[in-house]
Amino acid sequence: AQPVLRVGIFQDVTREAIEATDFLKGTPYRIEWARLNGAGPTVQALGGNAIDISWGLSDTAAPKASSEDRRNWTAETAPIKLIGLLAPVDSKRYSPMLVIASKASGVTKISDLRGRTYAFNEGGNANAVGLLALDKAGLNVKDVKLRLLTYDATAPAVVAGAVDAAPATRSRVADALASGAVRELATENEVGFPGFVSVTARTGALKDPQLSEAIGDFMTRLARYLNWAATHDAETAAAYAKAQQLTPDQALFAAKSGAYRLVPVKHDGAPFKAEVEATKKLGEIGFYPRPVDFSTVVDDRYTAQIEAGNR
Amino acid sequence: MSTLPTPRRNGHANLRVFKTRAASSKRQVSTRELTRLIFPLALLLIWQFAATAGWIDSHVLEAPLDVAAALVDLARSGVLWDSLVASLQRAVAGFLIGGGIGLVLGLVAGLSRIGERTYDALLQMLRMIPFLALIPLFVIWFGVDEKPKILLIAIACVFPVYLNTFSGVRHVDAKLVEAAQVFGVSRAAIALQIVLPLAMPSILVGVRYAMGTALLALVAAEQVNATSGIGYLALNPRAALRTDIILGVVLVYSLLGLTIDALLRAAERIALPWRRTLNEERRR
Amino acid sequence: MSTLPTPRRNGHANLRVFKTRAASSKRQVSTRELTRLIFPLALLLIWQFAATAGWIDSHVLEAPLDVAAALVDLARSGVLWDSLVASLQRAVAGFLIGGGIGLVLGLVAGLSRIGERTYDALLQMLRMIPFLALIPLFVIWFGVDEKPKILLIAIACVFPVYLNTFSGVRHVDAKLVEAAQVFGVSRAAIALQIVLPLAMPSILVGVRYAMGTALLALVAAEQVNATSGIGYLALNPRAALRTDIILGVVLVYSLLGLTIDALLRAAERIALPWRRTLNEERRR
Amino acid sequence: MTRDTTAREPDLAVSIRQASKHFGERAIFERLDLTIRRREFVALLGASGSGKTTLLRTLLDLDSLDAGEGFVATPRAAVFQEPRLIPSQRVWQNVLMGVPRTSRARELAIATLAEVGLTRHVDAWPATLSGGEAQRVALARALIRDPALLLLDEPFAALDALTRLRMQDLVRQLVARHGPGVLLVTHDVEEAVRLASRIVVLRDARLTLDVTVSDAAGQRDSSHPEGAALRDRLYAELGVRRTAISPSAVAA
Amino acid sequence: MTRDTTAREPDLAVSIRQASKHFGERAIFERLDLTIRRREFVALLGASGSGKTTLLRTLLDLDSLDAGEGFVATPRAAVFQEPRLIPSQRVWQNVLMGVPRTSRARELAIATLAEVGLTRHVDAWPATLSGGEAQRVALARALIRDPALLLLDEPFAALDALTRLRMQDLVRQLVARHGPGVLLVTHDVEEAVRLASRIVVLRDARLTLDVTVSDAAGQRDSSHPEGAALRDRLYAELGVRRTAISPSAVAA
Ligand SMILES: Nc1ncnc2c1ncn2[C@@H]1O[C@H](COP(=O)(O)OP(=O)(O)OP(=O)(O)O)[C@@H](O)[C@H]1O
Ligand SMILES: Nc1ncnc2c1ncn2[C@@H]1O[C@H](COP(=O)(O)OP(=O)(O)OP(=O)(O)O)[C@@H](O)[C@H]1O
Ligand SMILES: [Mg+2]
Ligand SMILES: [Mg+2]
Repeated sequence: AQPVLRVGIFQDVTREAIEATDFLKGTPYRIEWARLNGAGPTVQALGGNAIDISWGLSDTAAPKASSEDRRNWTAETAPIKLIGLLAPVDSKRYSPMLVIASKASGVTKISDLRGRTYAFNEGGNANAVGLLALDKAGLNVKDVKLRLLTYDATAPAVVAGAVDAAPATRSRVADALASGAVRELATENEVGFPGFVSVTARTGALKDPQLSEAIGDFMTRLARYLNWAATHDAETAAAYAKAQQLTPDQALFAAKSGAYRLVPVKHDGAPFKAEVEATKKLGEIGFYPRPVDFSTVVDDRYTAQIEAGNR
Repeated sequence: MSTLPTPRRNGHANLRVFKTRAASSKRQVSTRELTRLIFPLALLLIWQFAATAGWIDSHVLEAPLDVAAALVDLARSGVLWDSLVASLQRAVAGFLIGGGIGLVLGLVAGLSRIGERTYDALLQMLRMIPFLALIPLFVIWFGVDEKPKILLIAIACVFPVYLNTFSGVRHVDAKLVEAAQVFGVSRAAIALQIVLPLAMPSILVGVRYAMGTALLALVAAEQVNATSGIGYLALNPRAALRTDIILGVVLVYSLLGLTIDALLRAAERIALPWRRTLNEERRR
Repeated sequence: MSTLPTPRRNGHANLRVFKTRAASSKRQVSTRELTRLIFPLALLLIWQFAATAGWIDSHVLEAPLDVAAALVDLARSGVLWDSLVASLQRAVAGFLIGGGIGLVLGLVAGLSRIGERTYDALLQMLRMIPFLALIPLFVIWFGVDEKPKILLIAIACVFPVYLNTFSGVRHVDAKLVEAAQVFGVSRAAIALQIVLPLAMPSILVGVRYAMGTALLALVAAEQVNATSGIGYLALNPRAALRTDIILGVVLVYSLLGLTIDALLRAAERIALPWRRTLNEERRR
Repeated sequence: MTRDTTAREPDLAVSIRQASKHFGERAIFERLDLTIRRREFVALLGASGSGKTTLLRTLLDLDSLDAGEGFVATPRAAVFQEPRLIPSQRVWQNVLMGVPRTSRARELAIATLAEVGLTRHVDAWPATLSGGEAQRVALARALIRDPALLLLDEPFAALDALTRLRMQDLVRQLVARHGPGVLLVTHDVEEAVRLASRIVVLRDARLTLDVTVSDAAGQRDSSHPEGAALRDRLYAELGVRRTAISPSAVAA
Repeated sequence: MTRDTTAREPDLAVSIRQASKHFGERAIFERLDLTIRRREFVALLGASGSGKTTLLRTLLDLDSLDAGEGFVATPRAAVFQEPRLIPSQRVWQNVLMGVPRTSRARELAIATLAEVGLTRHVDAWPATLSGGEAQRVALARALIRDPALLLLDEPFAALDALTRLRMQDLVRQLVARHGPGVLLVTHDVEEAVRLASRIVVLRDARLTLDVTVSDAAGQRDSSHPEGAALRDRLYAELGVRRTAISPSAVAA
C-alpha cells in the first residue's frame, strides 16, 4: 500500500496555495494535512505520533521542548528533529516579526521600555524575539512590566493601548502601522534573531525507511514550490484572498511576507551557525531554562534533497 | 407559576373577569412569545445608533451594520454556510453521544445508591477537567481527525445532563414511586414511565445547557485540524484582527442560542403536556 | 428516593426489620460516604498497575506515580501553591459575582413574566458566546489586569445558575404559592422565604455546575497576563510534551472537583434540612 | 364592575352576581349569585366534582370568572382541600405564614397549635405529619388571624370523630370572636346543619338550594320534626334517601 | 422470621407479631400482634396521629419495623391517604399502573372508571381533577386488580354522601368477588360498623380493641340494642360520648 505522509501546517492557506500548483502531483505517497493551532499542539502532535512532519514550526520549538523536559534530550532520545529551515525571502521589507509600540505610549526605542508594560505570548518565537530585544537594549524582563497574553490578543492589546509595546507578526499589524496607531521599534534581525521557521519531523518517522524516503521527496518538492512561489506572488495572493477573505492589497502583502525558501540544516552552513549562536544567547537570557545543544535536535539527512530542489 | 398579583390591602377586592375567550387564543400566545425579542432588538438599535453617532470607537466595538456586512461577506463566499454545516454535524454527534451517556448515568445513579456510589465521585472529578487542557492529550491519544473533536464535545455534554438528571431524579416525589412499587410496577418501568417524565423539567435544563456547551466545545475542538466550522472561524488567526468578524461569529452563536431556546421551549411543551394544560388554564 | 427494593412475586413477603438502632448511627453514614471513593481509587490502582507492567506507553499516558512526582515537584517549587491561591481568588470572586447575578436574574424571571420577557431571550443569546473568542475583545475593552479575568469567569458562571434558578422557580408547586398569596405574604417574602428554598435543589445543581465552570473559565482567563494560576499551568506551552505535568494539572482539577462535591453535599444538607430528615428516615 | 360597593355595604363579605365559570366546554357554574354577610356562616354542599372548590378559588382570586361581577372582602383566610404546608418551613412557621414576625409571634403560633392539639409537633417538618395533623396545621394557620372572610374547603375530612368535634368548636369560637363571613365546604350534612346559619347546595352549575338554619326553629336537632325535615330535604337534594332518621350528633 | 409460614397457612393475608415502630423517642406501636385472614374485612379506627398510616406503610413494605416478625400476602393493592396519582399520566393510565398493557387494558380502565363515576375524566390529567375525583381514581386503581391484601387509608374521606355509598358498594363487591384480606382505615364509625367483619382500634401504641362484627347479631343495625352497644363501645374507645343514639345509615 501507499505510505501516508501526515503534514502539520498552521494555516489552511498554506495547503491551498501548494495544492493549486502541480508541485505535489504524482507523489508515490499520499499526503494527509493537519492544521494545528500553534506550536504547542504541533509539538504534541509530533510527539504523540499524530503527524510526521510539521511545515512552519518555529525553530525554537524543539530546543525549547528539550530544555523543558525532565532531562535534556540527546541526539538519540530527541523525539522530534529539525530537518530543514525556512528563510524569509525578503527579510528587509517583510521581516516576519518586529517589536512595536503603541503611539500613545510615547515609546520610540527599545530602551524607553524601562518601567513600561511589555507583552508577548509565552513560549513561542515572539517570546524569544521579545527577550532578545530587551537584551539588545541592555534590559531584562525585570526592567519592564511583563504582561503575558495569548498570541491573538497581543497585537490588539498594543493597538488599543492596553500595553505599551510587544513583539508582533508584521502581517497582523500592517494596518495599524500604516495608520500610525503603532510604531516599529526593531525587526527580529536587528535584535539578533535568525528569523527562521522550520520543517520539523518526528524521529520515529525518520527511522521508518519508507516514510523517510517520502519525506525526502517531499522536501525536494517543497523547496521547488517555495522557489516558484517566491516569484509568483499573484498566485499565492489568490489563495490568500480565497482562504482568508482578504482584499487584493492585503492578500498580496500576505503573500510577499509569507515568502520563504527552504534551506538545509547542514552543520557547516550559515543558517546552522546562526541558529547555534541564537540558541546560546537564548539560553543565557533565560528563554531556555537550561542551555541546549542545537545539534541534538537537528537531522541533516535531507541536505541533498533540499539542494536538489533549490537547483 | 404565573406572575403574582399584587396583594390587596384591607377592604374589598373586585373579582377578576375575563370577558372574551378570544383573549387566550393560539395566535395571542405566539404574539406574546415574540415580545421576548423586543429587548434584544432594542439593544441592537441603541448600539447601532451609538455607533452611527460616533459615541463608540469602531476599534472598540464595531457597529451592528458593519458586523452584519462582515457576516454577509462570509455568507456570500460560502464559508459561513460550510462552517455551520460542518460544526453542527460535530455538535449534534457529540451532543447525542454525551447527552445520552449523561442521561443514562444520571438516571441510574439517581435511582440506585449503588450506581451513585460507584461512579458519582468519579464523574464529579472528571467534570472538572478543563477540556482545553485535554486538547494536547487528545491529540496524543486520538490524533487529529474527527474523533477527538466529537469526543471532546461529547465529554463536555455529559456533565450538564448528568448533574441535572441525577438531581431531577432524586427530587421526584418519593410518594409516587412508593405507589408504583406497591402496585408491582417493574424497576425499569418506574424509571422510564414515572421517574423520567417527572424529572424532565430538570433534565431539560441540562439538555439546554449541554446544547450550548456543545457549541462552545466546538471552539476548542476546532482548534485542531479543522478547515471549517464556526469554532474555527471564531478563533481564526485572521479573524483576530477584524473585530467585525469576531462579532459576526458572536452574533451567529447568539442566533444559534435563540434557536436552541426556541427548540427547547417547543420540547418542553411536548415533553410536559400535563404542565401545559395547567399553565394555560392558569394564565387566563 | 432511595433504592427500589426488588418487587416480590406472587405469594408472601416477610416484613423487613432493622434490629439495632446503631445501624443508622452517624459514623455508619460517613463510612458509607467514603465508599464513593472506592471506584476512583480502584481505577487509579489499575492504571498504575498497567503502567508498571508496561502495558501503557508512558508517552501516551504517564503512570499515576510519575504524575504525582511531577505534582510534588510543582508543589515543592511553590508554583503549585501560588497557582492555586491566585486561581482560587479569581474563581471565587468571579463565581460570587456571576452566580449572584444569575441567581437574582433567575429568581426575577422565574417569578414574573415581565422579567422573563425582558431579558430571558437576551441571556439565551449571550450564554452561547464562546468566551475564548472574547479574549481579544476583553483585552481591548478591559485591559490586561485582573478585571477581564474575573469578568470572564463571572460571565461563565451567570448562565448555569440562571438557567437552573429559572427552571427551579418555575417548577415550584404553584399551590403553595397560591396559599401564601391568599394569606397576604408579600411578593418579596414569597420569593425569598418560599420559592427560593423550594427551588433550592435545582439552584444547587446550577451552583455546582457554576463552581466547575468558574474553574474551567480560569483556563481561558489565565491566558491573559497571568504568570501563575492553575489555568495558566493547564495550558502552559512549556508543558508541550510533558504529559506528566498536563496530567498533574488534570489531577489537581479533579481533586478540586471532589472538594466542590463535598462542599455542595454539605451545603445541600444544610440548605435542605427538611429533606434530610426524610431521607434519613427512609434510609433505615 | 368597578363601582365601589364597599363604601355602601361594609357589612358584605362576598357579593357576586351572574358569575360564570367554564372549563373547556363544561360550565362549572353559570349566572350564579351569592351574597355572604359578615357573621354569616354558610355551608356549601355538593357532589364530588360539582365545582365547590372552583367557587372558593374564584373568591380567593386564584381563578378568574368568565363572566359576572362582584367583590370579596379582604383580608381573607382559607383552609384548602389539601393542607398546602410549605415543606421547607417548620410547623410553627407555617402557621405564621403572612403574620408579622413580632416577638410574640412564635408564642402565638404555639398557643394556636396547642388548641388544635399539636403541641408535640410545633417544631416538626410538615412532611413528617400524619394526614390529620397536617390538616390541623392548615386549620391553625387560618385560625390565627382575624379575617373578614373565612373559606374552609372540607377542613375536617381527615379527622377522627373526637378531634373533629374539637376543631368545629374552635371554628365556632373564631367566628363568634371576629365575626367574619364564613363559607364552609363539607360533605357531612350533620356538620353543615350543626354549624351553619345558612346552607346552599351547588348542583348542575347552579345553587339549587339556599336555606337559612336557625337555632330557634329546632332545625339543628335531628329528633325535632323541623330538623328531620331539613335533613331530608338536604339529603334529597344530594340524591340520598335516608333509610332511617339518623342524626349522628355526638359530643365530647 | 424466615421460616416459611406461607406453606402452612395459605389463608393468611397478614400475620405480624410483637411488631414495634418508633419515630425518634416516640413509639408508634409497640409489640403489636395482628392477623388478617383472606375474606376478612378489618376496619382500623384511631385518633389522628395514632399511627394508622404508619402501620399500613409497614404492611406495604414502605417502612420497616424496628422489631417484630411477620409476613404479608402479595400481591397487594392500596388506596393511600393522598391520591398519589402520577401527574404525567392521564387518568386511565394511572388506573392501569402496573397492569399488563394488553389490548383490552384501556377498555378495562374505562369500565372501572365508569364504575366510580368518572367516565368524563378518562383522558384528563390528574392535576385537573377535583379532590373527590382524584380519590376515586385512586380507588379505581385499587379496584381494577385482584389482590391478596387490600389496604385502604381513608379512601372515602373526600366524597359526598351519595358517592361515598356507591364507592362502599364497589369495595364490598370486590371483596365478595376476590376475597382478599382487607384493612380499612376510617374515621367514620358508622362506615366501619357497616362494612367490616372485625373492628380494631389503635390507641397508645396498642390495639386496645378488637371486636368481630356479625350480621346475625344485629350489630350493624343502630336501632338494635347490640348495634347501639357496639357503637357506644367504639365511640367510648375513641373518647367521644354520644348524646343521642345516632345511626346515620343512609342508602341511595
Ligand atoms: N384546571 C382544570 N381544567 C379542567 N377541568 C378542571 C380544572 N379544575 C377543575 N376542573 C374540573 O371542574 C370540576 C369541578 O372541580 P372542583 O374541584 O371545583 O370540584 P369540587 O366540587 O371541589 O369537588 P370535590 O368535592 O371532589 O373536591 C371537576 O369535574 C374538575 O375535574
Ligand atoms: N417520618 C416521620 N418522622 C417522624 N415522625 C413521623 C414520621 N411519619 C409519621 N410520624 C408521626 O407518627 C405519628 C403517626 O403518624 P400516622 O401518619 O401513622 O398517623 P395516622 O394514624 O395515619 O393519623 P391520621 O389519621 O391523621 O392520618 C404522627 O404523629 C406523625 O407525626
Ligand atoms: Mg373540592
Ligand atoms: Mg393517616
